[in-house]
Amino acid sequence: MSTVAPEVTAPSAEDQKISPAELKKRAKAEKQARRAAQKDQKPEDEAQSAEPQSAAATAPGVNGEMKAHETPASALQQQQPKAEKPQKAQPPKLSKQGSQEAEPHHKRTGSQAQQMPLRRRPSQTGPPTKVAPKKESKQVELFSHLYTQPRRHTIEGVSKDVHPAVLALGFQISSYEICGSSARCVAMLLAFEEAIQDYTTPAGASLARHLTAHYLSPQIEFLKSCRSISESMGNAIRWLKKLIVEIDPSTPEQEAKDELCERIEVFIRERITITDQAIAASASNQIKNGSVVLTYAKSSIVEKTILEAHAKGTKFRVIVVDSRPLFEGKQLATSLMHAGLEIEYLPFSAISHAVKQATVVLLGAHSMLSNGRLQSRIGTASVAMQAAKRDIPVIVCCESVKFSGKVALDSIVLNEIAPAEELLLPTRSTPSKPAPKDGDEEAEAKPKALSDWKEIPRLQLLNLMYDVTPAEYIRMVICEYGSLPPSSVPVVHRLANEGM
Amino acid sequence: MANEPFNIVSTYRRLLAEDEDLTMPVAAIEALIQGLANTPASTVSETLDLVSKLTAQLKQSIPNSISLSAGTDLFQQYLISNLQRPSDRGDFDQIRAHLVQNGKLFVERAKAARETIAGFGRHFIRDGDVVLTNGGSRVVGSLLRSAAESSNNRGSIRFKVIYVISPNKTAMEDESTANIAALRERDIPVATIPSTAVAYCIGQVTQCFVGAEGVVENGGIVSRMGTYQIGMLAKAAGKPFYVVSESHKFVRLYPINQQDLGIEQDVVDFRTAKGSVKDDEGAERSERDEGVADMEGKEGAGGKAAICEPHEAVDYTPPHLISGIITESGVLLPSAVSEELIKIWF
Amino acid sequence: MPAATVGQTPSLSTFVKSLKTNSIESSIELLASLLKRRQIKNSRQCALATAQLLLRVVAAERIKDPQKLIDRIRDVGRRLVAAQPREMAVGNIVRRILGVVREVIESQAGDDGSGSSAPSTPTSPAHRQSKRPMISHSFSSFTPLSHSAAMPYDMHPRPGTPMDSSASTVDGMADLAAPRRPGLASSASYASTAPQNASLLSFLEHPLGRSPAGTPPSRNSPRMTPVQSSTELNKEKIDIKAEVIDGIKELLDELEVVDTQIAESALDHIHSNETILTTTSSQTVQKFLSTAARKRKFTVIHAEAYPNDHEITHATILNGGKKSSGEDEEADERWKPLTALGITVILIPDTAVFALMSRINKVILAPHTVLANGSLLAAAGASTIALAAQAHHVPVVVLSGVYKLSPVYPFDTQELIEYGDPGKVVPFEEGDFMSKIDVQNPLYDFVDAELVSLYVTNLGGCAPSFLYRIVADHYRVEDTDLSAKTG
Amino acid sequence: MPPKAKKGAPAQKSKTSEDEREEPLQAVVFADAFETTFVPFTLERPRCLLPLANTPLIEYTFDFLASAGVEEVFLYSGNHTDQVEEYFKKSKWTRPTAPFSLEIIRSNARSVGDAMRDLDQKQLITGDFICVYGDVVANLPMETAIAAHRSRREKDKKSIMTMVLREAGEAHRTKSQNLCPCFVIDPVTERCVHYEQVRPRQTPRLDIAEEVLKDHVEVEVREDLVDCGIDICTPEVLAQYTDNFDWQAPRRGFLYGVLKDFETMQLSVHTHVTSEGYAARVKNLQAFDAVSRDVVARWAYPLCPDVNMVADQTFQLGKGCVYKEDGVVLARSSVLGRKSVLGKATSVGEGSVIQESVVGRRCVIGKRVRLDGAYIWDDARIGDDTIVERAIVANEAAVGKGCHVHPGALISYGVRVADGTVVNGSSRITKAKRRRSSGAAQAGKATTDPKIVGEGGEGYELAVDDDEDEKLESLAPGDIYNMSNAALSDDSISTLDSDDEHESLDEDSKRRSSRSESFASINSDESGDTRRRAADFHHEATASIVDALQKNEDVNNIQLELQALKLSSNAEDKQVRRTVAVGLMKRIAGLVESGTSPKDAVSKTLSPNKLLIQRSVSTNKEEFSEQVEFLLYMQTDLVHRQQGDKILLFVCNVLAHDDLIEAEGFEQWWEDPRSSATEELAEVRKETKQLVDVLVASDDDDDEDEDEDDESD
Repeated sequence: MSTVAPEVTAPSAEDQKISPAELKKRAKAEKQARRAAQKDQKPEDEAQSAEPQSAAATAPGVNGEMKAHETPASALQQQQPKAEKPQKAQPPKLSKQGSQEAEPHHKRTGSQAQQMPLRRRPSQTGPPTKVAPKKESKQVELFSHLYTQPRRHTIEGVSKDVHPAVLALGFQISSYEICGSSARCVAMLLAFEEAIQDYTTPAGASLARHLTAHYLSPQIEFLKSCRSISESMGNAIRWLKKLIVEIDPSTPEQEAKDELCERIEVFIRERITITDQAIAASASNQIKNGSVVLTYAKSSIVEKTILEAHAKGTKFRVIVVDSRPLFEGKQLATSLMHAGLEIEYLPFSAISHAVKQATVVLLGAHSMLSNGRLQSRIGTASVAMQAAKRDIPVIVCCESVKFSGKVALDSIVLNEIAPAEELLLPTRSTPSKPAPKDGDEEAEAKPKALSDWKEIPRLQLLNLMYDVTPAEYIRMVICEYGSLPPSSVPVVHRLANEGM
Repeated sequence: MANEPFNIVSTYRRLLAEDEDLTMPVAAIEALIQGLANTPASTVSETLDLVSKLTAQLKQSIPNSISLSAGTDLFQQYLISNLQRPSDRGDFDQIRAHLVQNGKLFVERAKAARETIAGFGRHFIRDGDVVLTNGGSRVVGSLLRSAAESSNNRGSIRFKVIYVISPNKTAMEDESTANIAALRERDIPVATIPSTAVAYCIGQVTQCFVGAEGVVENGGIVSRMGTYQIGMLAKAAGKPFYVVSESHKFVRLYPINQQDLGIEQDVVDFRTAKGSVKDDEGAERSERDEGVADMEGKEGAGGKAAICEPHEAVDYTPPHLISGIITESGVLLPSAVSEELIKIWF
Repeated sequence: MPAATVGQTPSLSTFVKSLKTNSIESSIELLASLLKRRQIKNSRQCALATAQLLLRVVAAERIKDPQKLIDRIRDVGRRLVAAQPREMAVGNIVRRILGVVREVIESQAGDDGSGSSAPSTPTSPAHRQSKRPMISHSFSSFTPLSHSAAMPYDMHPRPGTPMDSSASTVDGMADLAAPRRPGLASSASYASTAPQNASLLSFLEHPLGRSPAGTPPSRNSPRMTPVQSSTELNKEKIDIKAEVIDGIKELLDELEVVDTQIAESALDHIHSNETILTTTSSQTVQKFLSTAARKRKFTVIHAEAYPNDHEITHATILNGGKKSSGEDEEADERWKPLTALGITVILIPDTAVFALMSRINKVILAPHTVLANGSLLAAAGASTIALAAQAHHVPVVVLSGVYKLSPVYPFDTQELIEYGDPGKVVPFEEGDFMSKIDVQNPLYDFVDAELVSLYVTNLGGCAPSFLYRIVADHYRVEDTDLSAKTG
Repeated sequence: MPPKAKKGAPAQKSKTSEDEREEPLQAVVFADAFETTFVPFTLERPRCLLPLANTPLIEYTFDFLASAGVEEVFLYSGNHTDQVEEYFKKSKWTRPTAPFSLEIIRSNARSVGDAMRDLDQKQLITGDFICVYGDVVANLPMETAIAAHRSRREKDKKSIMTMVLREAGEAHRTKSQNLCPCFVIDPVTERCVHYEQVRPRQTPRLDIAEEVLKDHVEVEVREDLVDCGIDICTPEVLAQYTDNFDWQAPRRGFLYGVLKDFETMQLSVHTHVTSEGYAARVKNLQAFDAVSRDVVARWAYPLCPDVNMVADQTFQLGKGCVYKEDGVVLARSSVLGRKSVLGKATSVGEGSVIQESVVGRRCVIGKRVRLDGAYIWDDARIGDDTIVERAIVANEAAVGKGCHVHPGALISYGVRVADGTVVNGSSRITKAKRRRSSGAAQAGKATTDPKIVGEGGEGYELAVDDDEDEKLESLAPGDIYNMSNAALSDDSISTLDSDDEHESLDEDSKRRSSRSESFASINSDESGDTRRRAADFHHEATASIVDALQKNEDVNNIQLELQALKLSSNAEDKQVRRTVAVGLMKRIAGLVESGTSPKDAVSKTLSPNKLLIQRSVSTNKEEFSEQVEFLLYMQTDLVHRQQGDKILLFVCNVLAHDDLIEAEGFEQWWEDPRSSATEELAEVRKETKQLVDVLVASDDDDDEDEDEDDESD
């Protein structure tokens, strides 16, 4: 649950321009590179497209790097695919190289850059090198089904079909620069737009067939490898595929592509941008004079709602409850603070004290499940529970695009596991403080530091992303179709996501 | 059966009438003592016999005998524990003598107990609280009053009171209206609501206080009709629900449900055009229950128990709804009550 | 730091050392200020410090009149409690020790017991209402014990109005009941001591006391020893001191072994391959688990208790006992981390508790304080855990040494909560944030009795509903309200 | 706490307490900071006893020292020492059970430097000692700092001091708003290699000696530190002070000096930067406000009201950081907002709203009162319908019904403000008369000024002594700058003789920012650091002159000293001139305030000291500029002195009479636009008009006209 791309890397103003703008600009530059590359590589392309990933992985690996560097296409040709093979043999070296490349890449994406890579570093070097052998012992069996391959932060072994824009997006997502269901969804669609524009139907294939199967799917695969995709993204993709299939084969390629992009724009506008405003408008009516709004972590809609209510001149207090390791609530609190609201900021441990004062609880969603349960940032369930116990109305703000056909009873089957290293964050110091520093702090504090948890047998760290809030804790769900009880989520889901 | 000059029942009634503040158990004890005084009983067994007879008589003739039975039971138990010790007759005479002499003393002490409890009020009621109570109970009234007065060294306590008053005007109501007036005197805002509105306003309440006619063995209470539902609502809303009662109201009775109170009250009165349909079975049964309830087999006494007036109707609030019972000697958990009673009888 | 010990910030250990050299008064002052500065915190340390201090105090007293001793201890206790009312262990220990003294005196002086306690009459509710408790929730007079009163009435013929004598019954009773009560480390099984059966009857019985020749019931007659002459008294005082000191020593031992005692019952509560959730770095819990770990294999899910205890919690998980309790007392508590005992430990942020609860069989908590009605205070976040457990019908087991049981009845739970340093939530450096936004950091949570399934104390397990009795067994009514003026 | 408390490291055998008794940890506390930032309150009470969140400042400081394990404390007290002693007689710190031995030292030291020198003579300090002001609120653990200091000193005798600094981000309310210290630190050795004071939100230009940069591979420039004046010193420090008699302040004097001649002396000062705990100095009202709020919001935990530091306090914490003492009586309809403190037996009337305010004991708050961020001290009364914003109402003061006290206002002890008065933010109302010489002189009853306190009120507006207004506004953070500029534009020079080391430079640079045409011109050419040196020079020189004058020293000595100073800090004549002018005026004004008539004061001061003027003002017929300057300096300085106009008149009279300044000089001065730049200036010189007219009678009428114009504007 977080903001749409623009606000996402919220605190500082400059990246607001950056993320979307960057995407575009970079894409532009990379477009040529890619065009050139493809021209020269046509033959190989054919060959590899037949082969499975592994074989393909070599040359593309180079492609990927090259693109990140934005080195001229010609440069690529010098390097022989063979030359890569040995490198690929020793992952550690590669990964190091990878991380180095990842960083300049991040740098370009604005202020967050300084902290993101640092924050990430453990998991970047981590997965390929240290963990690989030990991983079994470090996985919590209960969740073994959730341990996919470690999130990708490096570009080696990326299928060369992956469009630069998507590539860039992938890293932004895996580093939480773009975070939150709808934000990621929007960013993805934008990326796809460019990808589609750069797409050319190979001879003898029809756009409707080829585009989805052979062009889009690698993109999606890549995104998945960066971080498992959110419900909203899933819905969007499903919608997009449907759209593509429906395209009349007779329409000329460019026209079709423009058509697609056109529709995507519309989708973003209608299903997310406008929707948010609608929801905010209606949800803000739930905030009365003198009420105390309790919210958890950070949700763009909740933020909009609160600001909306504030703009209306309603007098109310906001309690922001926040938690490790992401501290999203801090961003929310800061942005509300600048808006001049009266805010109280509490750690997660203080929920019971927070609900004592609260009059209404506003929550954002990662997705609404069809059995009326809410999947959202880990910890949300506890907040809802405490509120429900004290009979404080719990209201969920959620675009219908986040509604899901899935059902879940607990937070264990459906979930996502974030790298455990995030839990090693310095706790007493600002996030901007480099992670290693924290390392030694702890080290001098005690013989064994948490940072070397991997060396300690039978110690496991678990860092879940989401939990599932039982429907009975939720009093109301506000979506663009109006306010509904959790029980009628499936109804809206059909209407919105399957009905079209 | 009881000797003509002395009529236990009338004595009891008179005592209650004479003294506003007198509680039923104390009145009962008073009555018994006077009975004891008026009838020469020379031996232990005689005395006990007499007392039990009087008790039976009293219980039978008073419709709602629960509260007073607390007194009578206590009295009997006292006699038993003191008289049936291996000891000389002098002992007996003394005891009898002192009992007869000290009747008034008990009354005073009963009142003292109430004052003590009232004194605790301050600790329960915090600045900004909203207290819900159902009228009638004198001890609750005095508790609230003392809270209102005690704006002493701890600083002022600003609290509001919601009084639940039942529609039908009765003696009880006068009591509660008196309390309400007293509180308003002391600048405490008081709202009065019908018992039907409790659920509506329980949300804004911070805690509930109710009085009790008797505190039964499992820590539950028998109190005037409507207490039970308040208890349930308080529980549902997660508000503390305190019972305020002097410990001499502990009664040896263990109701398993509402019908098991051992008294006859036709609250549920089915009617047809022909009028009330009341099966004598029910009446019979309940009567026998009553017999079981008060351990003196009152079949001997025979006769028909009077029926409660609607306004005297009571219900039973099970212990799990009760956060604490405030007695003159402390806050008891319901679980502690049974211990106390157990300790008396065994 | 070698040379720097002078500048060293004090702690329990330094305090205990200083005890040997300092004057009593300054030791008291010192402890008070340590408590105020939170340089000694958490129940166990407070308990130890208090006991140690009082040991010194008693040792130094020249006891003319036992009542003096009691008053002295009360007075010290009052000052300590005032210093940090929310560390209730302090008050508890003081009360326990007062109990010891009274007991000794009574067993010594027999009927003098009444004499010694007569001055403390005012502690009875009748008078208490006129007094302000030190911190207003310490409406502590309320323990069931208090109305186990009055039986002994007939044993202290005392003139007086019904009021004040009925008042003094409380003490009289307590005193005489005492000798029957086993030592303070007694087990709950002694709950109903005979004389208490008089409780309700007292209502009627009192006047016997005033009756001309109140021959007492035979079973009590042994106590009808005539009042000793003062000389006799003085003679006895000598060993009173010794005995009291022994009593306190016992108490200290109890504090030492309490965890082990609790741990003994571990196997009765933990079965193989269950999943246990716990939080914070309680020494008690760790001992408990590691005892079980010797025999059985299970999984521990450990919530880290951010932001106040997470560092120390991590330390405990990683390194076991050595550093866990910070720079605190004896080297005695040093144990291996659970992982070293072959237990799988999963460290989770507090947020994940609800998500995992559905797979957990037992929640084990360590309280900060247990209150008379079975509810408890524990590190912030506990109420969320307990609530989640209830929602998933997972039993919540609370491990608490008796010294954490407090006779205090929670009227206003808000008052019991300590608010800590917001700097732990948001670093002080973030000027803008900290000045424009209220940041709060409560240290404790209030957990209602109904959320607790079971208490395990060093006297064995019991239900929350029965806790009142254990409390009653360990504290004297007349001591529950320390602020009460005596004599 | 008692010494032994600290013996022995945790959880292991302590070293036998003998070897530690060798050097018990000592501390020196300066009860007053030799600043006038708390005027008018400090006129009647010693600064260290001002209540912060209802607890005297000194309590915080001592508690801090106690927790740091200090064993001997020397309290230097200048103002109101009797009150200080009185207080400590009662307090727990003088009881045998006190954690450390306390010795109160009466001194008439006029700066930290003096105190230090005195201390050195007294030979009280045996080993390392902590040196703090009596207004430090801190809870940070000292042991590591001390340890570090010790180990360093063992290695190198030359490292004589360690400054304890608390990290605080960029903008931080607890840092000084208008001036913050900037430390240049060698991250490896933690040595402080350079120190300057810079203004936030301005890119400061530090002039770091190049050798510094040479011999340090890496230096950190840190502006994000709260300097709470906690120094761990070796006895060497005292010696240094003694050697350099001109060092007054620990930072701009001592530290600056030590760093300056590092090359020669090789003495080094280190820093200990901590991100743990809390530390702040209640340096001025702005800091007072900030720290109060920190304490109430528990940032200084455990140093919060509910710790009840002073024995008889009974604060209890309620929801939302509301602290109430026993016996607080709140009317039913009154609202007690978040972050408030209410003292014992205070009563609040119906409908009153209190938030973010600190109210002392036994106060009476009327009905429908609004207290917003106000500081009400003990026994004050606030009338119905009154609004008090971020302002201070001191003990026993009474504000009438329907008043409005604006942010920044200070209402001193016992003042009564009549009903319906509006007290504006800049005003500082008191009943006490201003006393120049600290301590001794008794407060004469001042005449009530109905304009300020309304009819039937008591108290008068305290004349703004040039060096104060900043800190006063700064209680109300919002309008610091505009206010101060307004206040500054006219008396820019005279701000230089601030007693407050921390603010002087600040105003100096501020002067440049606020371009009052008057004297900007004079220094506009100076570069940053020459100006600072000027500041130094002027600061010290003026002080010494005034000082000397008070002691009626022989002119020649004064002249000598002045010369010495001038050379040492190669100041230009211009500065000397300024110094002399200001110095003299100060002295005169001083006399005037202590009751002597201007006339006598002037003659008394000037006649013996003509020499000074002659030396500083050349009297050759061609060059009058110097004379003009001199006059201007005096004029400007007098703007805010009591009866400045009179003084000016008499001074001019004398000067003219003794031909120290020729008629032309006066004439040019009179014509000089700068001399009538502002209202005040014009005001001040009015009196002198006739005199000048007489002097320049010979000249023709056009001057006259100009004069008219001058006055008209």
